[in-house]
Amino acid sequence: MEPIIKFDKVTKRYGDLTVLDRLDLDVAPNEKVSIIGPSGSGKTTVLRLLMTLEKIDGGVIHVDNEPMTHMPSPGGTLVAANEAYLRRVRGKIGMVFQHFNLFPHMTALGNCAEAPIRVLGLSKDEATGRAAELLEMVGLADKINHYPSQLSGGQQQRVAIARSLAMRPKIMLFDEVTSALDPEVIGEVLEVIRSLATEHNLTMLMVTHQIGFAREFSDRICFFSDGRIAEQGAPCEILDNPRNERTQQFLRAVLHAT
Amino acid sequence: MEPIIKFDKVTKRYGDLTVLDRLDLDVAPNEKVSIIGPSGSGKTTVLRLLMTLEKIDGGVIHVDNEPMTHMPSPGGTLVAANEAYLRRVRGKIGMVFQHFNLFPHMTALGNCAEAPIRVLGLSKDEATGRAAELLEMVGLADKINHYPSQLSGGQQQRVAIARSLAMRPKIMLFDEVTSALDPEVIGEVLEVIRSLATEHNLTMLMVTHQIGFAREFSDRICFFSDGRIAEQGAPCEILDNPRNERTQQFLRAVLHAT
Amino acid sequence: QSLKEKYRNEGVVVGLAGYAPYGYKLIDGTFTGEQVEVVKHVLGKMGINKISYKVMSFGALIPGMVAGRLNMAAAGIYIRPKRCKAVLFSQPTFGQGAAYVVKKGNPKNLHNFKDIAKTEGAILAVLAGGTEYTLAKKDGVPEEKLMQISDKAAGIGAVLAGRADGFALSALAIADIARTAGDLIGVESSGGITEIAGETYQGHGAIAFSKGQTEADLKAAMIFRDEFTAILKGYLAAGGGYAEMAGRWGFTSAERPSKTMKELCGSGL
Amino acid sequence: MTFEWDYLMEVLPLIAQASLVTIEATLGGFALAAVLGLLLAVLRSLRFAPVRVAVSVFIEAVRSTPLLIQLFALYYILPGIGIIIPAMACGILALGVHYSCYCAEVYRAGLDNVPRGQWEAATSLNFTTYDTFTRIVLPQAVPPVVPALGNYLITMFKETPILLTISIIEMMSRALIIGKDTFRYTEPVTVVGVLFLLFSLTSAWGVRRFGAWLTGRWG
Amino acid sequence: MTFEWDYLMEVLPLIAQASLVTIEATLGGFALAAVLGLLLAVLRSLRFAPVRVAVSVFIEAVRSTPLLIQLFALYYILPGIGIIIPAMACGILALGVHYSCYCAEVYRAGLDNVPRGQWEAATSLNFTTYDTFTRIVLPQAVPPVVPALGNYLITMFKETPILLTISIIEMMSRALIIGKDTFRYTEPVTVVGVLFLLFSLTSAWGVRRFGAWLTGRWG
Ligand SMILES: Nc1ncnc2c1ncn2[C@@H]1O[C@H](COP(=O)(O)OP(=O)(O)OP(=O)(O)O)[C@@H](O)[C@H]1O
Ligand SMILES: Nc1ncnc2c1ncn2[C@@H]1O[C@H](COP(=O)(O)OP(=O)(O)OP(=O)(O)O)[C@@H](O)[C@H]1O
Ligand SMILES: [Mg+2]
Ligand SMILES: [Mg+2]
Repeated sequence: MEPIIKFDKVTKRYGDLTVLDRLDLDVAPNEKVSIIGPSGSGKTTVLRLLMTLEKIDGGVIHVDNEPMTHMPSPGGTLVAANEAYLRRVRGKIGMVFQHFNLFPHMTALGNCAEAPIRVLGLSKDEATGRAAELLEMVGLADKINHYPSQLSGGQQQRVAIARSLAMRPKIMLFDEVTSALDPEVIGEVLEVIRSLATEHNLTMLMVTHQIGFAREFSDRICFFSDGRIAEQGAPCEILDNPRNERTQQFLRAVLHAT
Repeated sequence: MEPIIKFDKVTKRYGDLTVLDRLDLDVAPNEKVSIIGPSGSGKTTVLRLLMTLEKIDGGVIHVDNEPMTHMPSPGGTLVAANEAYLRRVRGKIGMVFQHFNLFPHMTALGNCAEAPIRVLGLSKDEATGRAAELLEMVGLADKINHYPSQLSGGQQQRVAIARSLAMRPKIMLFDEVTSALDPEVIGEVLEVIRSLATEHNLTMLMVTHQIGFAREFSDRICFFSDGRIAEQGAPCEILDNPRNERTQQFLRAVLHAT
Repeated sequence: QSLKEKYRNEGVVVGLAGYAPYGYKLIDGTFTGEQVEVVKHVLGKMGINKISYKVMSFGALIPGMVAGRLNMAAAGIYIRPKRCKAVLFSQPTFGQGAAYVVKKGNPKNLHNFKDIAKTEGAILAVLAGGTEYTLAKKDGVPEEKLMQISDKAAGIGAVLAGRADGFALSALAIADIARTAGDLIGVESSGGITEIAGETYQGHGAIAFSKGQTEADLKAAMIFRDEFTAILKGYLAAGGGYAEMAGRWGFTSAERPSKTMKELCGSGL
Repeated sequence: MTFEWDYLMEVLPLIAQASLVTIEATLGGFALAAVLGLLLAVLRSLRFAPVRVAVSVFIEAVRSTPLLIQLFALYYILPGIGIIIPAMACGILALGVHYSCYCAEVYRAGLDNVPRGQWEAATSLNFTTYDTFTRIVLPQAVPPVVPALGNYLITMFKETPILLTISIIEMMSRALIIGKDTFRYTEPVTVVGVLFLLFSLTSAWGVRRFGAWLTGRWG
Repeated sequence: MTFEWDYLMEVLPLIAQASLVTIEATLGGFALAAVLGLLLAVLRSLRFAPVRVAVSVFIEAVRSTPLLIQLFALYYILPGIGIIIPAMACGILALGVHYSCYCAEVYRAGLDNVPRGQWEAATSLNFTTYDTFTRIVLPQAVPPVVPALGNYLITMFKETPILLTISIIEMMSRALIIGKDTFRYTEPVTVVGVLFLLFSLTSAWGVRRFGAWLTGRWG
């Protein structure tokens, strides 16, 4: 099957610092991929490039067989993408952030209905109805009129997930979505992601430090180190028999710390 | 042996919210106590009261057999403590914060030498010498001239520990000192605390969610719930055979999430 | 259409500086003053009755006429060659010397600019860039004895506070202060000064007119001004009514103009 | 010199009337400054470099020149090239444009304080730039800076006497003119001082209420 | 009306000389405002209620009264009770005190932006209140607000013409005096406008450099 995400020799630099170094990465439709690795290895950057929050410095990213950040010109060659093209490609992707980034001036329902109304052009009634359904799905039926400041961290993160889903993306990106949460509420967020993974046809890309969850959730784990994939494979392969030395060292440090 | 810390029916309120409810807690000299419990149960508040960052609303806290926040008047009764008295009691206690709270405008060395110079009245040379020793002890001999912004989270937290130790406290308080850290560097901070616990005569009080570390490190674990100690005892007792229902539920959620 | 007809139809805008005795607003909201009464009288004779007054800072009057914001100014502007290049003037309605207020009883016995120059430590307040500044210097008052300030309030404040020994303005303005408020605030006039550096000095005040923007405007303005002046001459003549009117503000025969507009303007219009 | 209440009662209606001019000029100027300032701040925050530079230069130039000079130019120099604007309009325009540059700085601080994450969330939900500003960013950027804008409202109140330059007589000028007529400044200036205090306190209160109302709904 | 370069060259030296007065008054006033403002802000941030209230009332009162009235009182009313201060000292004092209240607000924002954790760390290390301020809090609170203080420096530049009330002739008054004399305002006012621009840009640049220098060492 054609990959739905395809990184082709993608390079990303910040000034002198090369954060991604000719990265190749394919993700198949409906595949669940976890990205693990030390701090600064470029994990977040991969997600941010897909979400077009950053520009790439080299290579091409294809999403759903369309190049993003470059678009085909009438002559067939690739030219830099304009805003309209970017917005079309971007519509296929949803992202959940480490710090939720909910809109503090809107209720949970407002957070989930605003983009469908403004961007997808849904009627207010339809958007609100769907938003309420999604909030129920993430277990927040009784909190739809609460503002983010009135919700716990776990609840906020679940609203953020519902908000992304309301845009009906094909691909969902999760960036350390539990690392800003109290330990006791981490479980409720992972539960929602777990049920998403089994019940929907979504391609999922997840940066995480929850090794246990990554093992259970993913079809594949990629270990990042210095802007490249140092090692990848099925969870049991990577976690139980890492061949790469850096992977071994990382897993030792992380598992030791609990 | 006389307890070095003694909470006697201590009550703390924020407005209508009673955060600590007639709390009793004794800590013996040189004892290592871990405090665990759900968010909002008052764990941080216990440490903040000891550090005199908050005022208490009822009860007495004794530290080293001296009442704090109240001082004995010439007539023998207790009156509200003045600043000079508080500063003397406070000198026995050091605290390490979740977000390090290093002084961003001073180097690692400056962070560790400033208080000894200003507060203990040490000469600049002596303070710097001791600060360098302590930084070496926490494994940062090569970073003494770095500013906090040039250090990783784990390194910053180790500087914060050295900074507290430079004031030669009898009691050290740790408030979730690893929860703002990248997983890979949590280990290095715990390592420092572990060695402190074994090599120095320090009373230690630690709020943590690292259940594994709490088990290995502590003489006693207190489980907090709603501003009271719901259950306490040796680590194996509390962690392996919790009797209190709330403890069981908490441990299930936290251990499940990894 | 002549200016006269235009003003008859559309009205005329007259600028004032808000100072007694020339042109100012009364507490009941009407305008009066020697210059305002002149304008009312002459324009009335010309059949122009729609007069609106605009009070602004003195320094803004000539720019206001140059910019076409004002048609005329009735503020006792002295005729000087440089000003004649910017605006047109009627015949002067008065010619006056200078004076200054001093504290009641005139403790330092000061009466003219030369006294200021002579007396040890005497300080004279003048309006910044005002005529009196120039006159005082001409009459030998050194720069360091002159205190330039922004407005009348500051000038009187300076005298009352002892920051200055005198505050100079035109003779008529000083007479007005002494007459209306002298006892109340404790000041009196130094007496008129009409001799500066050995020459007789009189400041000749007149109604000023905007020249407009174009040559055609200028011609129309000159025709209007000349007609205005013709009527004004009758008013100023003995028995014409001016003397009685101006007397209300303390104008006397001593303030009768001694020169004509042409003499004062030099090469101007 | 004693304080005469009769005299005060006599001048009070005149000054009260002139205070309407003060209020008109201030509120008019402030409304313009608040709107134009927001526009400038938003334009400057865009990525399009020519606009950003042009706006910065404009702000810098306006802020660096005294209001007096700007008023003078608007009222006395513009007619020279055939543009004649009535005095009050000139006053409101000059005050408004001048202070819009200060307001733009205030709004900028507000915009800077909206966390980057909010922009990124908006992008990830595919909002247009316009929607991102109107629905997400401005509702968060503006309420916190309302008090700072209020400070400029008060500053503008106190700046209005300068309008005498262009023949607008507001309450302070009125008081000084009355004082000039009678050489009794104490009473009229006291009245004006009290009115200034009253206005300032009222608007400070109003601004606080408005700010609280704006944020109160989601604090 | 054309622009005459000869005339401009004639007035330039006069105005340049007066600009020294502008600079003296502004820099003197600003130095006072910066220091006194810091003091006010620190006093107001203390827990001791009477001081806090007294400072707040003082700030409110000074900010609500026009500078003109304050200048007038200092220069013309104080001698009535035997206090005679030279004009320039009055000017610097009035400007300094007036703007110190604005600067206090700016410093307050700076103080508010120092995270609570910094205060708590200082307390936990047993610093005295004095050391906490001088060693920990102010070094973090002041550098970020230097640009905002710089804005007041520029505002003060533009405010100096008001000093004519107390017989101080700075460049703007000088230009208007020249204009009154000759009825050609365009050239002198243009010169002053350009000088204002120059000063403002120079001080904005200086302030930015200073701010960068203050923070640069530990960014
Ligand atoms: N806007 C930026 N400007 C400069 N450098 C940046 C920027 N964003 C990221 N970096 C740098 O790029 C590198 C990779 O960043 P990235 O956020 O992808 O790491 P990460 O693997 O997600 O790490 P973490 O586990 O800490 O989140 C880091 O060294 C980071 O400091
Ligand atoms: N300054 C304050 N004002 C009002 N309420 C406060 C304040 N500080 C803490 N609280 C409340 O007191 C309760 C106990 O707070 P505390 O920080 O001790 O909890 P905790 O057990 O440390 O929780 P966590 O695990 O989230 O850190 C919480 O409900 C908190 O919201
Ligand atoms: Mg990351
Ligand atoms: Mg806590």
